[in-house]
Amino acid sequence: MVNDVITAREIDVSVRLGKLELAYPTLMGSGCYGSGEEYAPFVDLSKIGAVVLKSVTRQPRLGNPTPRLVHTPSGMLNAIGLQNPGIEWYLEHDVAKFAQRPCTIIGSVAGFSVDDYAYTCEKLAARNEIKAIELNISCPNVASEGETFACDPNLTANVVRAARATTDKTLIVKLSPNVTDIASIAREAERAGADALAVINTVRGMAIDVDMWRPRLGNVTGGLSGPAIRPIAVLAVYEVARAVKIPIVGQGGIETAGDALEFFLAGASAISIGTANFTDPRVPLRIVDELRAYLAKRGLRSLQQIVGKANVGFANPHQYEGDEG
Amino acid sequence: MVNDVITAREIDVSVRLGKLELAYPTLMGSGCYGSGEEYAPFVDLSKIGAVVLKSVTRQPRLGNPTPRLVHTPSGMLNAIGLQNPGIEWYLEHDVAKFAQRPCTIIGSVAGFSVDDYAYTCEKLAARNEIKAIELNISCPNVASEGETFACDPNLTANVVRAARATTDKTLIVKLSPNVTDIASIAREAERAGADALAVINTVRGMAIDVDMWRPRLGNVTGGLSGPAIRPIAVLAVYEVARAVKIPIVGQGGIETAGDALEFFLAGASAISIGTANFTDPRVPLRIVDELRAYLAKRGLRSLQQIVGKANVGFANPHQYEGDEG
Amino acid sequence: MPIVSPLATIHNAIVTDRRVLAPGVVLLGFDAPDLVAVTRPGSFVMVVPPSGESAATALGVYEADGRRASILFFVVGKRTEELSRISEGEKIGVVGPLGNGFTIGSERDVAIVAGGVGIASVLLPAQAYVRTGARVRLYYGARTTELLVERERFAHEGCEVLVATDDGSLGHAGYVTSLLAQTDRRPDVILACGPTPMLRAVASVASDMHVPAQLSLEETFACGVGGCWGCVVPIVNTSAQAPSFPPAERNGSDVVYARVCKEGSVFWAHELRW
Amino acid sequence: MPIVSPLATIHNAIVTDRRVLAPGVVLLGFDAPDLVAVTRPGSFVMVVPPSGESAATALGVYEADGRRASILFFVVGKRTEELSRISEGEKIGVVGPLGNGFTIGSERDVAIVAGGVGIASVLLPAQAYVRTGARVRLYYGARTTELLVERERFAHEGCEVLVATDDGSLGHAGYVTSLLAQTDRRPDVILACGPTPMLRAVASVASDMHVPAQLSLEETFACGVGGCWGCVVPIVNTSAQAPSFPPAERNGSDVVYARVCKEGSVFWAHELRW
Ligand SMILES: Cc1cc2nc3c(=O)[nH]c(=O)nc-3n(C[C@H](O)[C@H](O)[C@H](O)COP(=O)(O)OP(=O)(O)OC[C@H]3O[C@@H](n4cnc5c(N)ncnc54)[C@H](O)[C@@H]3O)c2cc1C
Ligand SMILES: Cc1cc2nc3c(=O)[nH]c(=O)nc-3n(C[C@H](O)[C@H](O)[C@H](O)COP(=O)(O)OP(=O)(O)OC[C@H]3O[C@@H](n4cnc5c(N)ncnc54)[C@H](O)[C@@H]3O)c2cc1C
Ligand SMILES: Cc1cc2nc3c(=O)[nH]c(=O)nc-3n(C[C@H](O)[C@H](O)[C@H](O)COP(=O)(O)O)c2cc1C
Ligand SMILES: Cc1cc2nc3c(=O)[nH]c(=O)nc-3n(C[C@H](O)[C@H](O)[C@H](O)COP(=O)(O)O)c2cc1C
Ligand code: FES
Ligand code: FES
Repeated sequence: MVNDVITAREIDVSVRLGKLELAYPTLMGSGCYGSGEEYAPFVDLSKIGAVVLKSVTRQPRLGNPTPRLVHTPSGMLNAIGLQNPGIEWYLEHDVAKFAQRPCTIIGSVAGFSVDDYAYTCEKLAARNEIKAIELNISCPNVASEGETFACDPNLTANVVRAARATTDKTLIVKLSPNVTDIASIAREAERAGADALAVINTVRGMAIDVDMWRPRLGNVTGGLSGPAIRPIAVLAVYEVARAVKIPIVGQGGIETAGDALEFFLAGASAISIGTANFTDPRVPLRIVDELRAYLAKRGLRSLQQIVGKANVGFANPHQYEGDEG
Repeated sequence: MVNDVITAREIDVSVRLGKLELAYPTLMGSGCYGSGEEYAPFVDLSKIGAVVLKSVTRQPRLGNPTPRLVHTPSGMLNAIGLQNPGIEWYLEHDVAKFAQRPCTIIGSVAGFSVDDYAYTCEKLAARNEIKAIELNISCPNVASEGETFACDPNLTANVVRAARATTDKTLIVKLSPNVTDIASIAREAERAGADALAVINTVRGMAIDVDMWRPRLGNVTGGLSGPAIRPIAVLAVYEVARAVKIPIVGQGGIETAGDALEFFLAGASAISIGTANFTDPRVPLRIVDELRAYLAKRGLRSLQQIVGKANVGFANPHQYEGDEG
Repeated sequence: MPIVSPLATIHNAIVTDRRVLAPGVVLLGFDAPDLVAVTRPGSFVMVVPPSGESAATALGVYEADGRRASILFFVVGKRTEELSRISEGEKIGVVGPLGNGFTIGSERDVAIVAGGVGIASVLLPAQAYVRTGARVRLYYGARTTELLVERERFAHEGCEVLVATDDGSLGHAGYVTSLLAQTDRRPDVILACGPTPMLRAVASVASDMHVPAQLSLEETFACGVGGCWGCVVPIVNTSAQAPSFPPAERNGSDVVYARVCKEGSVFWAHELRW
Repeated sequence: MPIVSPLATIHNAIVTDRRVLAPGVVLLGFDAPDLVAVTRPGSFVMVVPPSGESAATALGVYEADGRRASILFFVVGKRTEELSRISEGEKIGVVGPLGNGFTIGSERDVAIVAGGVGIASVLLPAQAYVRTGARVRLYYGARTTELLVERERFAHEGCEVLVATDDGSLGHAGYVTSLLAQTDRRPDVILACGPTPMLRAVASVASDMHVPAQLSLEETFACGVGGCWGCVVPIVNTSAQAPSFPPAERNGSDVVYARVCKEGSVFWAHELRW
């Protein structure tokens, strides 16, 4: 396809999410990477696209009772419960430190009402240290018990619209896989002004201690992450990519460049790495190196050339209308 | 709790699903165990609760193009596409053979309209070889593209009511996890006359071949099964058990007695084993042996004593209202 | 072709020997007299993973003699990696023998084509044909010389061995199927095992030569015993290997999907519609 | 208690020695001079799994001397099983040293309590206190004699070793904490590592004795470096180890969750609210 030799170093792996330009397509998943500082001894943070901070709420939250973690086959359940000091304390004591990080910092906002989101988003987005905002709309909506914002297209639209009105910075809306039709939620988020979508948050799950006859998590239920959910996440990205035009940050079980490529080919412009950091903190940098080698081998100059290129045009003469089962 | 010693052999592991009594609580998952015959050389089928047959439809179906299987972390994706000869041929050529099986045979019915389900269910349930019917309502509803019966409470109710009208035999309704609120679907199925619920069918997923830039499955998307989905399945059983009074057949990634116990404690009266048979055909018998040992050790005489006994009464003085995140 | 042996069962076999034949190529011998007794040329087994955590792996029976059978595999992923860590004295679960196997007929001149790890499934049919007095020629291809494992073994068993390497480091430089196409000697029958692209090429060469070919197919398996319909390949519905299904008059298709693990793994090339 | 060493990093260490101390108890020594240089008594490491497939495992640094450090672990699940299959010469990824470690003070009489695998985290503090000239007594409990691994080593290092076994096969029959409660000698400080029920018992005995106790806690970890807030334990929010959080006046709770991996893993017993 190309005649001249491309070296891996020359390959453009940058990505643009709304107004935000990132030199690397690798975001560190919210709640998995602290504020970046925790990983600084182990990773050259200047080679990380961005760190998405742990979600912050309007009021301080002690977080869930323990245990908060369970290891499961090829994955884990967590139920941290948004432990955070609340936006006022956070702005006062924590945010200034983020300026020193050698990588882009994206804030994450969670809430329990439309007003909460707008309030916290406005305060956080106003700070220079924060380059973009991710709306974590997959936490319980206290107004309608058991439901979450990301499970309802109207609630999604309302919260995104309210947050949008508070800032011009890039707004990433993080969707939940625990819905019948993620594409319809994605469309609402786009229409309401999201610049990008994060797909997916954790999958709801539970584990039971069969000696003690009780749930293994203090919170009873939790969110499943890691390689176990990767096929679920790849499909979600694939479906959302066909429903919207804004860029997608793909996530869920990415551990290798091969995994990351599934997400890019499915339609993600960037990826996020969470649980894999718990296996090996070297994963994010290794993935970028291997992505470059993969692209170089195929004579491609830019990562964005492969986004959404999974071809579904299978020709098979023996096919009835297909389905699972 | 008890003073006399109970030996494992004396323990009652039987279960009742509607009118159906099974000596063992282990069903072999539809589509995973052929018609039982395929496993007869490897397993003493008289020690299997029941085999749920591969789903049959009104018309013959060639099934999906290949590949139909992909191995994924701690699981697999399948997209078989309900390959089957159609109910007429099935009744004529296949069903008589099921009489020879030393275990209970449960038929499985899939369809593309309410009428399809009722038609196929009536024909199949009329046969003596078939002791109960499972309604697989998690395959595409051709009438509303992309949707499935199990994703809509009204469609679920309609199809269950129609099938219920055709037979007095035990009717098990198999639910999909790919919904926002599985409990509401479960309630509709119960109200419409289901005798039991099978929870859960596979989770929708996708894998991409990053060398070929195309989906790994001929059908593009598939259903995820195996240990990877166990936490999702345990939670689904737990939520459904709190919503209905009819018995639940728990399934999704069960490989050991410990896994099975999670489902019983979450509220399942019986379990179904699918993918684990592909790891080792000895799993189903081993699970029953180990369940008996577990109960004996605790002085319990019957498996049904532990159903739904996972205690969620955690006392924690430091808890705010909890959530995931 | 014959149907699966009803004597298949699960063997608790002790590993008696382990050899690394080349980097990433492992041979495990194990004690399983009951398996040996009923194994046929082309039989395969499902090997239960020691951890009990991933699906069993389909592997051809390489050797079967007396009490000892063996498997020969390439480490390509998680499961074969796990099997490669098994050591002598450990117990493995072996489900089999499975599959219909090759039909050993009265042909006098037999060509066997093996690509890469396909070699694992063709020793038994080679031995069986040699025993009938047939002339057996092995066409054996691999990426590079080092991966042409066990080629002396086949010579020792009385086969004429012709090799091809992708990198030209030994024998014919290029595909083993072009070596077959160039042959001066038209065989009476062709038996082949290897990657799917190679098998397609064998089918086309065999068709050009007007020689019947038996192909041992490889597909991703789940159950390996016919229970899941996941490993299928389209064949003409008039084939003796076609599963129970309404004929074309009743459903409009003269093709039907057969299970590689149950109706196969060996099919007649001319009956495949892939 | 001090904060985590800023010199923690990821070490690519070669395994130099492997010993099975008892059935299911493995000791792995490895070459990691940079780790040894900055390891403190009570430091732990996260060991990256060779397969790269499951979460890293938190393990105490057992020995640290010259170029060599070691880990000592019980095989209890998938990850420790995988680590137990590592052989000499293999490379492992070791993240650390992590955690604040024990405070080695000027106490003259020190009681160290270890339950089961807790022994892995107490050799370094024992050596450190012996070096200060303190009298160090190890109270060491396990299910059975065979699992009281390395007890001679502690004696050899200059500790007085008192043992307890659940089955009474050696030493005191019963819990090691009742042995501690019965002591004729009130120590100046107690250091403990072991299962949570044991640590709670130690806390209660220490409180009765009016002796300060440093407990090395064990929780399920994900990141091990403070990034996920999954491994927390409730402590008083006036503790020097409390994370940045509004005080009780502002949020109504005088307790806060601290990360075992980051603010711990060693806490003062009297500051815990568990
Ligand atoms: C009937 C039958 C008989 C078989 N007999 C044998 C046999 O005798 N010996 C044998 O070795 N295999 C044999 N196979 C293939 C073997 O079953 C698969 O290779 C094995 O299941 C792979 O499992 P895995 O978990 O190690 O790899 P997986 O994780 O399942 O992935 C490996 C797959 O990915 C591809 N792949 C990944 N990496 C590589 C690579 N470096 N080179 C080539 N392909 C790659 C291949 O398609 C391969 O099948 C047989 C298969 C069938 C169906
Ligand atoms: C700071 C810190 C330091 C540690 N240091 C050490 C150390 O030096 N040596 C060491 O061996 N461990 C140590 N541990 C514990 C060790 O991290 C865990 O045991 C390990 O993570 C288990 O991983 P796994 O995948 O093998 O087991 P998992 O699959 O995670 O399950 C094992 C867990 O289940 C329970 N369990 C299951 N089977 C058994 C059994 N037979 N007996 C007891 N419990 C069982 C236990 O709670 C155990 O933690 C430490 C933990 C922490 C937090
Ligand atoms: C321990 C843990 C804590 C998390 N906390 C948050 C959070 O506070 N906000 C959020 O939006 N997502 C949170 N997530 C979700 C991750 O950011 C990510 O979307 C998800 O884990 C899937 O990716 P992974 O499989 O790479 O981890 C958390 C995940 C984990 C494992
Ligand atoms: C290969 C395969 C084929 C399946 N076919 C069917 C089917 O025809 N009808 C059905 O109701 N469920 C089908 N299932 C779903 C299983 O019966 C079961 O509900 C699911 O796999 C979860 O359980 P498991 O993790 O134990 O396999 C199939 C599953 C697999 C893996
Ligand atoms: S692998 Fe299941 S039918 Fe062949
Ligand atoms: S394990 Fe992640 S904060 Fe401690």
